[in-house]
Amino acid sequence: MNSERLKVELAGLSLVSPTMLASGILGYSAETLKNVAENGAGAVVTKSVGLKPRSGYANPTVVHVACGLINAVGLPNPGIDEFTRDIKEAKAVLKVPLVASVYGFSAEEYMVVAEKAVEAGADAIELNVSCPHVKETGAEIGQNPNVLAEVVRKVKGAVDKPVFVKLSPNVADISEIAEAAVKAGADAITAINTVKAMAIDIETTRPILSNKRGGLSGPAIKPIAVRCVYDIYERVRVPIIGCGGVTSWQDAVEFMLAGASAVQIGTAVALKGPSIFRSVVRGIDAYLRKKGFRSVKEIVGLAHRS
Amino acid sequence: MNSERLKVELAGLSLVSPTMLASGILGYSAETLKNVAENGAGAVVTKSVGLKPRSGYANPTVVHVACGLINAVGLPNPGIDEFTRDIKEAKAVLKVPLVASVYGFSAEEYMVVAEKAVEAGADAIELNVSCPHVKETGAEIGQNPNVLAEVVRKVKGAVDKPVFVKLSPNVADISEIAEAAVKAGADAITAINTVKAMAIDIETTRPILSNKRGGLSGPAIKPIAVRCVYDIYERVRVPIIGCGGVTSWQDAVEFMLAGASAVQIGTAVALKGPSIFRSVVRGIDAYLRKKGFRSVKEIVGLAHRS
Amino acid sequence: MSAWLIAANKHRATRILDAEVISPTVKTFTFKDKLCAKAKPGQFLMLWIPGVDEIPLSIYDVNREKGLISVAVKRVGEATKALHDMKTGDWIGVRGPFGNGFTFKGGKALLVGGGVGIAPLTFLAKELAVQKISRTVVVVGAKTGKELIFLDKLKRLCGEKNVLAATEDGSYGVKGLASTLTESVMTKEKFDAVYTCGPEPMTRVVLDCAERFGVYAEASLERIMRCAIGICGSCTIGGYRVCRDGPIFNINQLKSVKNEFGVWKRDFNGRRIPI
Amino acid sequence: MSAWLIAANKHRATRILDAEVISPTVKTFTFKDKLCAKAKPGQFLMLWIPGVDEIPLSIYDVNREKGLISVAVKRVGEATKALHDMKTGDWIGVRGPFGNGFTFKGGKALLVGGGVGIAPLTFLAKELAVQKISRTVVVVGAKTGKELIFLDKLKRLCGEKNVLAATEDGSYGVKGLASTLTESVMTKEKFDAVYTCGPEPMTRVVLDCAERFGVYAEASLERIMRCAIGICGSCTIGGYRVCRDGPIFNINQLKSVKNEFGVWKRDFNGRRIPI
Ligand SMILES: Cc1cc2nc3c(=O)[nH]c(=O)nc-3n(C[C@H](O)[C@H](O)[C@H](O)COP(=O)(O)OP(=O)(O)OC[C@H]3O[C@@H](n4cnc5c(N)ncnc54)[C@H](O)[C@@H]3O)c2cc1C
Ligand SMILES: Cc1cc2nc3c(=O)[nH]c(=O)nc-3n(C[C@H](O)[C@H](O)[C@H](O)COP(=O)(O)OP(=O)(O)OC[C@H]3O[C@@H](n4cnc5c(N)ncnc54)[C@H](O)[C@@H]3O)c2cc1C
Ligand SMILES: Cc1cc2nc3c(=O)[nH]c(=O)nc-3n(C[C@H](O)[C@H](O)[C@H](O)COP(=O)(O)O)c2cc1C
Ligand SMILES: Cc1cc2nc3c(=O)[nH]c(=O)nc-3n(C[C@H](O)[C@H](O)[C@H](O)COP(=O)(O)O)c2cc1C
Ligand code: FES
Ligand code: FES
Repeated sequence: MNSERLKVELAGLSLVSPTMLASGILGYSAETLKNVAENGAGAVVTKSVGLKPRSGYANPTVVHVACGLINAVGLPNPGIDEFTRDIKEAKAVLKVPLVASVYGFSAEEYMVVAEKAVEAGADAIELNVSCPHVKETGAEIGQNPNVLAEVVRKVKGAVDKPVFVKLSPNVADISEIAEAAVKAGADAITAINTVKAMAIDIETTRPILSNKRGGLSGPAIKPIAVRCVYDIYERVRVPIIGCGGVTSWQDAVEFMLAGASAVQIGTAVALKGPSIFRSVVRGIDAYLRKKGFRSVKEIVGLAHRS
Repeated sequence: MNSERLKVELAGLSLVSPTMLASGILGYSAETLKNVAENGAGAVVTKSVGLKPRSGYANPTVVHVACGLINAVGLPNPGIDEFTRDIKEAKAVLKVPLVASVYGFSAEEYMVVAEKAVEAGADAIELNVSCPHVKETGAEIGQNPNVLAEVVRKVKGAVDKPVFVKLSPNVADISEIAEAAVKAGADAITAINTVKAMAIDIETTRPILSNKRGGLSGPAIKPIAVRCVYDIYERVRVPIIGCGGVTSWQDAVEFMLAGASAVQIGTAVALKGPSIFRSVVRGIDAYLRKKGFRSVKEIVGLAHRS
Repeated sequence: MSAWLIAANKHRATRILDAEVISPTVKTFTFKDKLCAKAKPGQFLMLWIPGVDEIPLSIYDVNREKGLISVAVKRVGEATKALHDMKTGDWIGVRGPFGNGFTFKGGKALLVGGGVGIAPLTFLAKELAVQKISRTVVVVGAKTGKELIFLDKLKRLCGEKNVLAATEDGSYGVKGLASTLTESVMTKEKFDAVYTCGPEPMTRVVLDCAERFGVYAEASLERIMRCAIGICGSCTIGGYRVCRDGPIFNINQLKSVKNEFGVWKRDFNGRRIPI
Repeated sequence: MSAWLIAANKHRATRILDAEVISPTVKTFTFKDKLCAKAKPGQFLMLWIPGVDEIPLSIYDVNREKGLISVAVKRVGEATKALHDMKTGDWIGVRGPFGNGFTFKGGKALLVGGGVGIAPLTFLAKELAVQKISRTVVVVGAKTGKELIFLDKLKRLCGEKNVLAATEDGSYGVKGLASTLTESVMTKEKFDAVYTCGPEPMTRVVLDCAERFGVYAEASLERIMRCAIGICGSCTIGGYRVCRDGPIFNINQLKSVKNEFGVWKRDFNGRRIPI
């Protein structure tokens, strides 16, 4: 699949297709990232990495529910100093842009980690300000426009690569937060991270996740994510990367019509393996051809025009 | 099904079972409410009613998605003056408490409608401060603790029946809102209303709902709703009524373990008809018996103790 | 979770394959939809006219092999006008089939249709013809001859002389109401079942008549449809949901709601309005 | 949406029906689980010890008719200790089976198990016995005789003389490593397939050995498991996900990751640690 129609420019990155691997999905090692890219992903995002190593939470960290997964993995990562090795290895084998997902417990930390990631070769930074299950990073930052703006400004001041800001749906008005991020310099918005959720086992009467609460992903959240993208598109002028429940090419097209310039795929990789990218990319291409669009860019935001 | 184990006292109401019909589901006419009650519901909630008649939105008002429905019905209702007739007729045939769901465009309106509903015979009031698709009522009120407190205080001052406050999940911290409602006098919290969402048709590239955005209900939102109940239970001491995606007795038990004293059922009525109440009530009863609980009250909030 | 599936309720986009003018106010539209093509006579679908409305329409004909389905639509307001203006190739949305459909009884059947209400009965007549029922008589009514539809098709299906028409202006068939004609037909001959669809005052008279003659009868009702899957409550009559428990109701069910049937219904805002 | 279903991944609560002490450090636990009872040898499950942890365990035995399943668990840390302390009647959670399982080849099979790694091989031996494979030889290794497990069962399944043991202290069988014993077995006899599970240094030696003898071989690997469904990435080796593409890998796959296999793996935080 190497069609002109599918190419997109995303905040300065050139993507062969409007699909990306979502953060936290297989995102540690060069080989798995390469595997995903070879299946057609236009870019890959690493697991979120912080300043220091973190082991994450005890298992269970993932629980299966009606139409998705709830996870509270707890941001396990080797810390940026160790992770630069993985970034370098990945860069050596990848033919598509590598986006490093970064989290921190302060604006300063976000900045340092982002700097090191870019030094190691990351083509862009995605700020995870939306992890619903780790205190004092993620959502705590992504729910507060002022704190968020400070983080974005610091990172933008330190790196010369595009900075994406990944937002949480666990807010009253996501477009307000998106606007704050863009005003502070964000080059693109990724929407959405998981939705705060939990599952309780009725036999043992216990929450199943060791962290009790986690984040819901998968088909269950797709209609929420599409709405978030649609809302954000009305408010900001930077590209939006849709994420949440993409499981088919139809889902990807729906996100793009809502205003996404590209989509990220996470949970669906569990279902279909990395080849999900191949089928989504092919499906989008066939759709464009059938509908007579010359470029995937033409369908971005089309649902707003009707 | 008339088991001692299943009885609950809910903010002064006596329920034969910890199940209720959710607002907006079949909630216009006496006969359908009666039908639901005869299937085992411990109480029924009417369609939300306001001061003046409203026709709601044009169709499509309901769209089916992966694990649920998105609706933007737009609060059609005949207005409280006409609706008192339906309340009276329902009271005449119902053997279970009748809860009138009330919305308004100001604290004053909420108060007037609640007063009239109670005069007509409603046993309790549920304040819909969480409708995600009608501007200036619903969520706009439920997302702001100060505005909400004012509404609750006004209504509490005017009626001598229990007042439930039905909250929206479309906020950063639902337990904060719940606390504001309780401080203002709420006798119980209903959680949750639908989650803001949308669906776009890829052939016509249009949002399907005439209102574009709507509220997601059904199994998709259950893990979100359970988490909301769990969060609220940690914060307030009034009973919580769980709502969102209850489709089986297992779901009902899960909500109760999270802290709900009762559950409301909405979307699942589409699947199984009013007899869903029978199967849920039976299932809860069998669970209690098997586990050796003498009363359903014993399982409320049990997940917090483990 | 797999329990969560009303497959028929999923929205499907499809294109109009054929649009035909049937009368000055009625057009038929044909399109592909596998699920609806499995429908029984009396069931309905929700048809989305993008950007305009979504309306309930009875299924008028199906081609089960090809997965095709047709509806007959009378222009009465904004949505039906917009639909009438649509052409072959235009996209519409469909969900359904919904509701219960007519019940097949053996023996002799009488079909009474008023206006575009003859549409689902035409589908019924087609199925009855296949079922080699002993005899099907059809009474059709309209204001004027031009508005009598599907006469030829009905005659083909039921035999020329078994299709009787009544027009209010007498321009075709007997002059008068379909319900009056029905009464005289029933006086002359004993039927095993009566099926009716049309304006509610008419169906009410037909049902009353069937009751007097002690004949089993079913009527198709119309109420405001939103969800079509039995939860929004806008379509109720008594304790019934027309979308789910109906739209076809039998004589006993209708007797139990006699204070509403033909008397009042709820408007878009839920207010009661006289019929 | 119906596409969204990895049925095996749904959490099921079940009760311990039987717990047996097998050795000073190993216990078996038996419980009911329909899905896991359909597992193939080499597949694993995720076992939730409520309030403690959820850990991957190979399936050691199944009773397909009764829907029962057993695991053999070595006490090594907090979770396995907590599990060892659980009794019949206690609730645990299960999801699975996960992974691919061993590939059946015809002819003669050599099974090499180190420590509790013999568990999935015992399940394999049982299935091979049913498949009437011409000959199955088992090499088991442990530090000391007391830690050799399932010997009797293996002898019943494969024949007394086909079960060979090696202990590091020489307290049972040959003194030395299972891998050394394997080498001498393979020198004497030609096998069609070698299956191994145990400490990675051991399995690596066995695989190298198989390669030298030109014999098809498979090894079961262990990496940190979280999701078990192939998305979290904690279990990768090279481009493979051990939970999904493994845990059983064949000799060619392992050659392609020879810089990692037996060399390093990722810790809970994703750091590389030597094996
Ligand atoms: C089960 C059922 C089957 C039907 N089958 C047919 C059919 O085969 N052919 C046909 O021409 N008509 C049929 N109708 C009627 C058709 O739905 C209405 O004529 C159409 O909705 C009118 O829409 P409008 O915007 O053109 O008119 P409007 O001016 O909006 O409305 C005119 C009248 O149509 C009715 N109506 C409008 N919207 C709805 C709705 N969502 N649900 C129910 N009634 C509505 C109301 O009584 C309204 O007063 C059926 C109705 C029902 C309930
Ligand atoms: C596919 C597979 C099959 C296995 N089958 C068996 C079996 O049949 N019998 C048996 O006794 N053991 C088996 N294990 C190993 C078993 O999972 C660990 O012994 C157990 O998790 C240790 O947990 P702990 O808390 O007791 O020890 P800890 O002190 O927490 O850990 C000891 C070591 O166990 C391993 N471990 C801990 N948690 C995990 C995890 N979530 N995923 C992978 N490894 C982990 C790590 O290497 C760790 O260093 C298997 C492992 C895998 C990956
Ligand atoms: C197991 C798992 C781990 C995740 N880890 C991260 C992470 O480290 N950083 C991050 O920004 N998002 C993380 N996410 C969120 C996803 O990137 C994505 O936003 C979310 O899952 C919604 O997309 P999906 O429905 O396609 O999975 C994780 C999701 C899952 C399921
Ligand atoms: C068609 C429909 C109409 C609804 N109307 C109302 C309403 O009028 N007032 C209200 O408070 N909630 C309304 N709701 C929300 C439900 O009461 C309930 O909170 C929500 O659907 C989640 O529960 P469920 O998943 O069991 O449906 C409506 C939901 C649906 C699906
Ligand atoms: S149309 Fe909603 S209940 Fe019938
Ligand atoms: S355990 Fe998550 S990818 Fe294998």
